[in-house]
Amino acid sequence: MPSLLVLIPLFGIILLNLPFRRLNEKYVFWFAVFLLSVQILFTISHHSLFWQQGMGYIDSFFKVDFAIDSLSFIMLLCIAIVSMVSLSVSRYTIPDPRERFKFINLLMIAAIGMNGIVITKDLFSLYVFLEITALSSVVLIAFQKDMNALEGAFKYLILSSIATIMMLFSIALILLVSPGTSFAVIAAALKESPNSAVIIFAMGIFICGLFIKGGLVPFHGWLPDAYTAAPSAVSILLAGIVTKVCGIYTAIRVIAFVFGFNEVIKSLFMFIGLFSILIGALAALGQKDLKRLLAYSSISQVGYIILGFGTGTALGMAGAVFHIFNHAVFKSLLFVNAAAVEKRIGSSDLDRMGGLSYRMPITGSTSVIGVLSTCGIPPLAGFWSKLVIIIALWQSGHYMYGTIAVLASILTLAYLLLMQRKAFFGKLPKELENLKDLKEVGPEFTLPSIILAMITISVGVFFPFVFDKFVVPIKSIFMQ
Amino acid sequence: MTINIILLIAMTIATLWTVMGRSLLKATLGLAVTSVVISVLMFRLDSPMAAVFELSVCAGLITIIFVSAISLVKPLTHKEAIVVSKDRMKRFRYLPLLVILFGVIAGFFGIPNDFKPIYVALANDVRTVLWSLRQFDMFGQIVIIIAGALGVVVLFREKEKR
Amino acid sequence: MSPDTWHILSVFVAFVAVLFVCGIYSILVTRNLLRTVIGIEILIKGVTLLLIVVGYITNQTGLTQSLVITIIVIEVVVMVIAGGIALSMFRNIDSIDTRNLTKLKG
Amino acid sequence: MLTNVLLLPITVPTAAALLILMLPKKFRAAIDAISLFGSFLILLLSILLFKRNLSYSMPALGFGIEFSLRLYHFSGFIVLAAAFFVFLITLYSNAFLREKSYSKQFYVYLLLSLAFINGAVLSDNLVSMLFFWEGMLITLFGMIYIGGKRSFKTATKAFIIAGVGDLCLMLGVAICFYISGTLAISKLHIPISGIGGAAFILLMMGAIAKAGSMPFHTWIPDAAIDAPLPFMAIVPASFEKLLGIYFLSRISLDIFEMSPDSWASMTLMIIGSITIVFAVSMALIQKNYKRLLSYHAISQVGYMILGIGTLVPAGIVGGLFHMINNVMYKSCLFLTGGAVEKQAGTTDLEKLGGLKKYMPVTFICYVITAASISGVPPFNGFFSKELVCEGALERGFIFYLAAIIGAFLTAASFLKLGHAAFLDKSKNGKLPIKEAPIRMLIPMIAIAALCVLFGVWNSLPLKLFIQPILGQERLGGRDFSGMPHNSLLVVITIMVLLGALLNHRYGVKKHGSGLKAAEHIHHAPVLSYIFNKAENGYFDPYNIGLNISYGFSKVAFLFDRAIDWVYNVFIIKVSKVFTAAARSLNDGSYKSYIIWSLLATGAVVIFLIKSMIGA
Repeated sequence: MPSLLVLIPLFGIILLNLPFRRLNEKYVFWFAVFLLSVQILFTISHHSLFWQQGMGYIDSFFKVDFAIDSLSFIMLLCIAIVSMVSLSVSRYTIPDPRERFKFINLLMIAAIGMNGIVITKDLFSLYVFLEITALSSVVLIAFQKDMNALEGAFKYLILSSIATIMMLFSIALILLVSPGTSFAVIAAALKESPNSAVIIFAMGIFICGLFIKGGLVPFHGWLPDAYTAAPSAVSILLAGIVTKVCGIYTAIRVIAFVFGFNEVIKSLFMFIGLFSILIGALAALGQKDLKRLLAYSSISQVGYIILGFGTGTALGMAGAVFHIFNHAVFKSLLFVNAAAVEKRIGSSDLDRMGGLSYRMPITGSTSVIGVLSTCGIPPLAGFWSKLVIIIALWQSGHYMYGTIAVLASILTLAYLLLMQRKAFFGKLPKELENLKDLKEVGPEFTLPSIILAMITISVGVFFPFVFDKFVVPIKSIFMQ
Repeated sequence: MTINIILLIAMTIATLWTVMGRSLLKATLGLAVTSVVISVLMFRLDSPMAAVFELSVCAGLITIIFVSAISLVKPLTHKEAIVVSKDRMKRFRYLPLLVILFGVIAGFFGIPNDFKPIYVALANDVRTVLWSLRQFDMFGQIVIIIAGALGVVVLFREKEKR
Repeated sequence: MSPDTWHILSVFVAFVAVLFVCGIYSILVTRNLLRTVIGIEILIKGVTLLLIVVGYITNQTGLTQSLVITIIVIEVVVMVIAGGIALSMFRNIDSIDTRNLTKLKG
Repeated sequence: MLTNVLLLPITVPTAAALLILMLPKKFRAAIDAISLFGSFLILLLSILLFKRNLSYSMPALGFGIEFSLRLYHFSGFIVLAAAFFVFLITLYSNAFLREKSYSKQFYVYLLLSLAFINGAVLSDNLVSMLFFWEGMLITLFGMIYIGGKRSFKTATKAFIIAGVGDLCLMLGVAICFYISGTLAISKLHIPISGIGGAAFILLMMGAIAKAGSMPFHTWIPDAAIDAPLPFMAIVPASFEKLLGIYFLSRISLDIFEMSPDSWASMTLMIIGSITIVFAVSMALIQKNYKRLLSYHAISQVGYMILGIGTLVPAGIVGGLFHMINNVMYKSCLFLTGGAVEKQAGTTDLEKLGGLKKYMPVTFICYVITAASISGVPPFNGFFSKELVCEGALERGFIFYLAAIIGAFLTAASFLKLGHAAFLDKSKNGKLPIKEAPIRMLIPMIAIAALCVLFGVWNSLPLKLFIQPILGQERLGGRDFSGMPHNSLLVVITIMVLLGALLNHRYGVKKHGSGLKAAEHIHHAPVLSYIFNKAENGYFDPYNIGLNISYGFSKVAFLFDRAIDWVYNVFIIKVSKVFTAAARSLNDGSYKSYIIWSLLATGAVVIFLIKSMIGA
């Protein structure tokens, strides 16, 4: 069945691109929406029989078996949701239908790439799909071809090439020891082989490659530039899911199942996580640009995920994965609002904004929900995942990390409330008053932001249900 | 084994020339030469398919792409070229020293042989591996080629309006 | 590990390391965008060479060759895109000097 | 069903109060009627409940705190007395508060404080008693506050002083709980050594603060002027005395095992005698009818504390008997004051005079109650004072001397008051003063008659109310009713009274008018200095407290400014520095990003190799 996620979209795109252009341009949007909603449906109801038999025979076409466990299902769900949001936002920000046609194709390719990463069980095909996602995101960033976009795209390209080279380097060294490149084979090989310097070097290089992709602090240079440079629809995709799937999910999958956990890697992850929380939050505090602030904020939130993952306990990892889902939701919510603001005002400079929620009530209120969920205010989803992470930290004895993580959420509160006040509350500056079209944005923006806000609230409120259905199965994976 | 070392040294020289070459065209040519030397090395390390691929794609295709890119880019006027090259030499004069130093260190230390690389008894042929075992990668390649095509369309097409 | 395989491996790794140093140095030092792309190309050549050597030593030439082929295909596409970016940058500001790439900061 | 009858004394007044609260202000007649009927109902109820022993308990907060009530002879007597006086005062204030705007609020507070006093007296658990005790605090503040525009200052003063007293009470209760582990008053038996002593001191301070004795008395004279008069007649005069002395006697008799010659009774007696002497001397020099009476209220408390403090049967019976007597004549004197204020328009003695002709009934009531407070033989005050003196003599001559001086000065001041207000030539022009309305006269006449009754036939109150409180073994088999046994004391008392009369005649002759009868004492060399100082509140602990707190608040203000600086200036500057540092990593050029990444990779790899190989 998993091949459906990757195969069908590809054939769809091939079909779309070949014959009569005019017809396709109209239907490409709805085709993409159909594909993503099928993916959402699949991930939610993957136990039901329909999926098992119906699509079983397609899998036989591929001799490779896929690693579909609840961890991948959550990621697939996030990918589908965020791509859907980005799709609907792009419909409004890119007016020209031909441009939008190309945009949607690239978006679908990025989605294929991410789906591939999530379901692959082979280290090298992981590299291949990472490269696909990276490449399509580079092109998406450079979509508008203005100077900023090109600069952001180029930086992303260079850094991600460095990362892939590191990964290839480590795969080559690992092949010295392991006969094949699939996770199980490598894991077995690494278990018997003694802790030799070369293997550890390979592991180190691979992990750093993933850190660059994930945008954690010492390696995060490209992230703010790429997010601000990208067109708003793409920055939703990037912030919401791309860095998390390429960087964080791969780290979890590789460390937990291939390289195996030991105290040293745990403390490394904990340190990097904490470091990125602090630096991300501090840097976000002084930002003048809305998207750049949100970029740093996502670095800080990713730091929480890595911190949670670094505890090594099943609860910590489950909390980390749950935070990935939550972060995908409320970060893309914030970026949707940023896109709406940018669409209406033309710039995302915080100093020129103010009192927007009077003219754009829905955007204002949903961004409040997003802000509160990011800071981890009780009723909303963000609180629960952060709580799980901090409990895991506490149980595993890392009291110092736990306390600093809690204190850092004060910093988060500071810069996000600052942003909220500068952008949405306060009074409307003069030059914005007479701006004729400063009114609420169309349904392409409000619909996704409302849906995302609803998701955040419902996950937060029905947390016990969500905890059993999603988080507990994840814990079981990491249990062994 | 000595022939390998000679080839490796040739490769290093070609790389140095690519990196330090004054004009961009010379750099691309240097790149082609290194790629040729590498494919020869590959032949010697009995992986012919990879060598052929390397030769045809890297030496051929990428060089063509670079040459076309360079031609699209406005060449520097002669005067500017001299200024740039002089400045380049200043910056690049450390490279050879660095390379030699690094070669000595790498040679001296080498890899700690505290592990035993495995020796797979029956290694299957490239074709079987590529087509039967690595199908998912092939699929990946198809997707990336399409992505590349779209990227080219997006990046190279002039904006009509402007 | 038999002495001669270790010898081969260490020689090749040394030269790959040299390639690696050249590539990184050229990316960091050059001011021309295309030379940066060439630098990345050099790095990739180094990695492919290493893969082939590892395949040769562990008698997995079939596997390593297919990996190398996939890598080459992917890297071609990446180079094309990088070239494309450089080109559109040139169209915008008539120069591909990397010093113009520092506006997004802070 | 029977047990929750015990709740009625608390619930009925509260219900009446809430009912009145709901009625709009203009239904004045209805309000008066409800309050009168309500208090009458409670009076009947308390008469009914008087002779019964009931108990009721309902677990409330755990930790040994439950809402338990216990009716036995002593609390029944207090509830009856309270109900009786509330009924009379309500009747009186129906007339007195006729044109006043705050009458509705006054009735609500009155009934609520009745409920609270019943609750406090009946409750058998220290914490539930504390709950009702605090309730009294609120109604105290409320009743003073509605008195007028200037009365807010006095209200806060009263609130703070009473609050301090209650605080000591709370601490005492906490220590009792710590020592004995239980809060039920009937089960508490604490030795007064060590912490028990501290507990006693705290509880005793709480009790005398409520009763309004020396250190906590300064709000009463101010309230006399600012608060509405019925308030003075009911709260400082009766409720406070009833509740305070009830609790003081419970402490000294039941809760703490105190022997007569222990240090605790010595402190009580000292406080009592000091209060007697100082308060009455202050009263002597007052120029205002109501302020004079309020000082007397304070000094009479001294007698009660002295009486109970002696821990001798005679003294205790005398103290308790004096309590009920004082409640009677003190409230009646205030009522006469109210009548004078209502009819003559002022209570300032300089403007009053010659009211005898116009207000004969008020004058007669004044004479009876003044005589009984001064301890003139046939009236009730004489008998209780004699018992107190007998007890004091037993314990030490100095205390007896204080009692006698107190009696002398009380007599002198009341002669002065009577002469100035009623007998002198009327000084203000407003001649045609009518007698007070009938509804104000009835309570006065009733109480005056009671004073005579309790005096002449004193075995009735002693046998019926006071002596059963102590029970036979504490009385030592003696029956204190009838004429005082120690005739020598009687002779001395009469001598003292005559002396006061002579002193008054001498003062009148010397200074002309009755008002200045005490001038010669006022301007005696040493005394005058102390009097002037005391008059302008120099010794008032409240003012001293204010000055200290004022200094303290200045220091706190500086400290607060420092904290503001830290938050507004320092933290922002520090975070700016950190933010700049955090952002310096992104200087725009991808080359520095690559350098940072490679360096970090090197660091990670070295860290991994070192720690893994090492491990």
